Amino acid sequence: MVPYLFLGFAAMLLATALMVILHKHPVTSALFLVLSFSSLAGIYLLLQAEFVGMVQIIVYAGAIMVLFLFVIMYLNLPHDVEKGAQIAVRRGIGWMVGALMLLFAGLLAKKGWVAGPAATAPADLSGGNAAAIGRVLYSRFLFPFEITSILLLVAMVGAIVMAKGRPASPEGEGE
Amino acid sequence: MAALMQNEAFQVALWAMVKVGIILGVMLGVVSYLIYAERKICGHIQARTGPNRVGPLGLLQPIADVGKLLFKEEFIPAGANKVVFHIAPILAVFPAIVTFSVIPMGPPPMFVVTDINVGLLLFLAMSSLGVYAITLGGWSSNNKYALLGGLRSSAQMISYELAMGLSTIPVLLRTGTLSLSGIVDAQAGQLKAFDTVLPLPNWGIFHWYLFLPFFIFLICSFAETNRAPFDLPEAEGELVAGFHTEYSSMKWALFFLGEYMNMIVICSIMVTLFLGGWHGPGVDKFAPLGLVWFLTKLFALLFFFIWVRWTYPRLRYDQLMGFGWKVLLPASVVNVMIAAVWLYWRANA
Amino acid sequence: MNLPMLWIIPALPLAAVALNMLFGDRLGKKGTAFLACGAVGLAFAFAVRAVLTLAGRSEEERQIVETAWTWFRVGDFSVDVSFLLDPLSAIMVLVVTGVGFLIHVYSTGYMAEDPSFRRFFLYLNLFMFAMLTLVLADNYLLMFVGWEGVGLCSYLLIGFWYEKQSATDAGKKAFIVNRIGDFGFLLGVMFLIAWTGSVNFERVFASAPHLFTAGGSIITIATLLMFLGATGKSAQIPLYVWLPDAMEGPTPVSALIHAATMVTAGVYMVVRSHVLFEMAPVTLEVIAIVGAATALMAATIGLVQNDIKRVLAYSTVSQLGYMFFACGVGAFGAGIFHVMTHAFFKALLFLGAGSVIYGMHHEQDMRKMGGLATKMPVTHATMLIATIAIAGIPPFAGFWSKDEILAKAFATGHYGIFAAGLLGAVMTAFYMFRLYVLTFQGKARFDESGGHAHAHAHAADAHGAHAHDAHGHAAAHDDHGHDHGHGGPVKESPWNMTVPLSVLAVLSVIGGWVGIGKPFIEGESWMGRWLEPVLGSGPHVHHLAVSTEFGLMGLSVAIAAFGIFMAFRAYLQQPSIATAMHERFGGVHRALYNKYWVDEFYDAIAVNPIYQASMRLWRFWDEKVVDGTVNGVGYFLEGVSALLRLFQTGYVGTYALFIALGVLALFLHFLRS
Amino acid sequence: MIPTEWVLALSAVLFTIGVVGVLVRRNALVIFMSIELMLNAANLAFVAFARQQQSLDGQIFVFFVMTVAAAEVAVGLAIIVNLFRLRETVFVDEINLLKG
Repeated sequence: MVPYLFLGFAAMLLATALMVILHKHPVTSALFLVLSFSSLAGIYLLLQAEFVGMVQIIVYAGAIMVLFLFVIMYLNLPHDVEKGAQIAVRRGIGWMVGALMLLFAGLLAKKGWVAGPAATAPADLSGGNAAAIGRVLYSRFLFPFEITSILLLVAMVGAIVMAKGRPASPEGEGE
Repeated sequence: MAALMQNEAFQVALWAMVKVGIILGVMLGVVSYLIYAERKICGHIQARTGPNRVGPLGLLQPIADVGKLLFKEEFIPAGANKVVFHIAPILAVFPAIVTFSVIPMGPPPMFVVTDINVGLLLFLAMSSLGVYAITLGGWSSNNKYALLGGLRSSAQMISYELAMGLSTIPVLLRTGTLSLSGIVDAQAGQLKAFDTVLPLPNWGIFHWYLFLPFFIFLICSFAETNRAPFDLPEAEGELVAGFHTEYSSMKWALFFLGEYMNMIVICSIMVTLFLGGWHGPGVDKFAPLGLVWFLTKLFALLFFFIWVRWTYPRLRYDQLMGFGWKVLLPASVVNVMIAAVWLYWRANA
Repeated sequence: MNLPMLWIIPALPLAAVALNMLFGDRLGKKGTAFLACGAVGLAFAFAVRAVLTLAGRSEEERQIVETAWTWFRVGDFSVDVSFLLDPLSAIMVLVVTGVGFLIHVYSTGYMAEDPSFRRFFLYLNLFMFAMLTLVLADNYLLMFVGWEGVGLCSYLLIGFWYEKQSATDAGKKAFIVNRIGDFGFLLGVMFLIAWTGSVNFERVFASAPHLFTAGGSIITIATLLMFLGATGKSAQIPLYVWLPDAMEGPTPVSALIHAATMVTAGVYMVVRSHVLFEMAPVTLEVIAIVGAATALMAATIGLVQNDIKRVLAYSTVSQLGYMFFACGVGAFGAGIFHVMTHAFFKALLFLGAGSVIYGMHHEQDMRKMGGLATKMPVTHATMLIATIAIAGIPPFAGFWSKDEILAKAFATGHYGIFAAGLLGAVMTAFYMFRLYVLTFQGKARFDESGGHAHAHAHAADAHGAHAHDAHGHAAAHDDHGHDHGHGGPVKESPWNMTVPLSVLAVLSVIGGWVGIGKPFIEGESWMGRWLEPVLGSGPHVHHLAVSTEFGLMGLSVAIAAFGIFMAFRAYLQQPSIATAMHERFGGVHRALYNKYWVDEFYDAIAVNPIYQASMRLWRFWDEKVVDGTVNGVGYFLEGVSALLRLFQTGYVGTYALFIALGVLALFLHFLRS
Repeated sequence: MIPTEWVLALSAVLFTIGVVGVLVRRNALVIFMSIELMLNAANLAFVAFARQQQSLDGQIFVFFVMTVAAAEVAVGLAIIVNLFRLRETVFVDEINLLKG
């Protein structure tokens, strides 16, 4: 049952991800991205990472994508117009690079570049996935964790400063 | 076929399906009679009688309403984004239903659909998805009132989600689990204070450091469900009908359904986190009594919701945001710290 | 164990600097003064406490080392920020903090009207920090930090009134001349690092006897280099020229830095490194000769100077010469003893001179003074004590230390040096009393009514002298609306100036008694015993007979008395003698008055050639070669960038494509391997 | 039990979709979304390895990546909004002020 679920989620993930980059309307792209994040969260659940899966929805679907939608709505963006020779060339190059990447990745996989042997000593998982993550996060990764909080603070300040815009200068620039 | 019936996983899935079906069916009924109750209570609060024409005491009124809505004309405004316009009402109902799958409504395993160990996170995730319905509904209508209503509501929900999430943390600190069943289990028995058994149930709300979180959660619930006094997204005086201005017929009904379902879900969560879930006298002897207790608490809270709606005036938008960010959020943060220090001290004392 | 907390002694003034910098503008003058004096006073208290702890120990254990942290570590070579308190640094730290505190208090009066009051105390505290680091350091590198720090503060304080061209010039001169010495010192320290692999005093001194042959060339060169550093800092031939010019700074600065503390750093360093110097007899010989020559030469110049502070400056140079030749003949203890007594009476002399200058409204020319004894009684009395002390009359402080130096020189058989010292002593007595007589005795040679001629022929020790020039006297008078207005009658200085004077006067009397030795008491003097753990039992000298000792003392007292008598005779009773002497020895007088034209000589042989050469280098090397190279590199890069610019399309998509291509290239690389 | 290789393959394909999105689209917002796709592909690989190694470090990394992504989106979107105010466009091929 689990492999079928995985395949289903994977198919949905890839399909929605493709729609993200193919669809011409940013709002639709964003909505497909929400869907693909949700299917990713499903895959996380299947991979025994319940906490990450839920956080994936809370953070990505609940916060980040809402922000995207806000911006798109705020800017009132129409359908993208993607015509002309230049864009066609771009598209050709882009897909070619993508194909090459997949090809190379496949070749690497053929050379045995895949996951190594499984670990023998499992981590301490008592109290569930979230508790285990908490233990590691607040002990071994405490310092990165604190640094991350500073990063968020900086990002917050940066976003506010940029969103406020420059005060109108005498020449009437800016706002 | 018989072999399939023997498969344990299949049985679990089957039972889950059955439970989901029951819940869905009951839920629709509950919602429609919740609306009836609201109108009735509202009427009495305003010294009227409320609906009383259709059936005895107007008890058939909800059925009449549904019939009316079903036969209304579907109206899609020009320039609307049709796909999104259709999806939005569905998104309003879907998260509430999903959340119901993890709420323990009685003693396990009978009255629990599923018990995942990150149940509370699932609730938070689903409530964060609730924004989409309103935002998208407002945006796709191609109507400025709808858009403003949608934006207001999403800003409001995002803001109050923070305080709501933070106010659950003291509960987690006490119980040490994210599983809703685990949280309910931690509230069994009598309340003890310094080894003295008090004549109170061991509910979350009776622990002093969970009292403030309960109220913060309650206030945030009003905002999350867009109910008075925080019903700005649908402020009639300013925004016509807010994000669902352009909706009609069953799509409008879905939004309505979603709102009341969200109310039920959030009240259930409150019961689970703070009011001892299905625990009550006599549950250990007769398991189905748990469901009764659960529903009693739930309906009490729902009554409280309705009562508040018809009692308090609406806040101004800046008051709403200011209250959320400057009062609730700091208060819940401080409470988290106090609870953490207290529990740490108790654990080491 | 009750740790004496050595680190706090230099940290206190530094904290005061920080506070002054941060909050100085809110403190006001009183607050600033309180902060600055309080920090140094507290440092003094801590120093006393530390020294008492030290004194409470047995002789073998009289050494406290306190490591604050490891400064840096390179391979095996590591330097700690650590402090050392032993009897030697104890004396220095007490003198520095004690005299420093008095001078701080004095400055609150002297600088009261200065607009840059706060900056002054900032520099002064910074100086205290650097000086205390210097004397408390337990390794050469940390000492060098303090050494450079005091140099910097000296530069800042000499040029304190930076509106005056002469002050900034003097500051620059002091700094540059000191650089030469510092360079020597640094080279010497590098020698030590290269051969001993450490800069820690204890380890260097412990390993030196095994590593160097006594009298060998390496140790001689190293010590000579270090002595070069000492000549710079302590104003010895040939690098003494900066000190007289340094009198451009405020008088308390002259007292603190250029008399009592910084200039003795060289002596301290030599005494501290006595283990090394004792292994290099040639260096000791050089030190003795340089010291004696300096003592004599500076004394002769001092005979004829008219600026009260310059006389004192040359006197300082001369006294420092005494200290060095004490070290040169191996009497390190006597050198340090003289450092201490000199700190007392020379600080007092400078502060007294400052009081006179303050009372005379920034007049420094002694020819325009006279008869101040009755007008400034406290200043007069204290100055008289100091003058007697420096002239070498018992039982005042200067006598004991100077006599010990001379006796040691005689005892070690350096008769020539001894003679030079005697000659210097008579001249010292003469010019000091000349100063005294011209200033305090005789008739007043200024307008006593208060209309004191304000013709500053030479740039005086005056804050905002340019303001006077610019706005004239009346305007300046308005600027300084205080009771000691320019042109007011001459009167005594306020209490915060006279109290330090009095304290120093007491010290100038009794300060020398700790060094009373051989002929009067049995065994070593108290001072000698105190320093013994550091300096050992001193050079192996056959002890002089008691009669010889008394004879030497009598001789030195006699010649001092002779000098005093001559001064009174020539400048008080019969001024014609002085005039006659001027005329008789006109050439000599001119030579002395112009300081042997040393400055001009240095200008001619060093300053001007370097200036010219630098001009040429600038024109050719800088403009053609360096600039040419730089521009060439620039042109080259411009050409290359013109090519690279083609990739810089400004489109983010192109960049993303490059990144993706890079990833593909990486894939290819891994595929090949 | 899902083989790790499957998940890695899925991650590789997802990443490639992100790369292609960045390369072919000219709407800055969509490019941004594609970058999120790539980040999520990396997260997926992290989770897969975490399961395979029976260690939580991979999941911790996912946590940090999400934080970085959130910060990046906040700042990046603010930049895009500012850019739009200034240039009236979100198409990256119309923004080339830094052309050499």
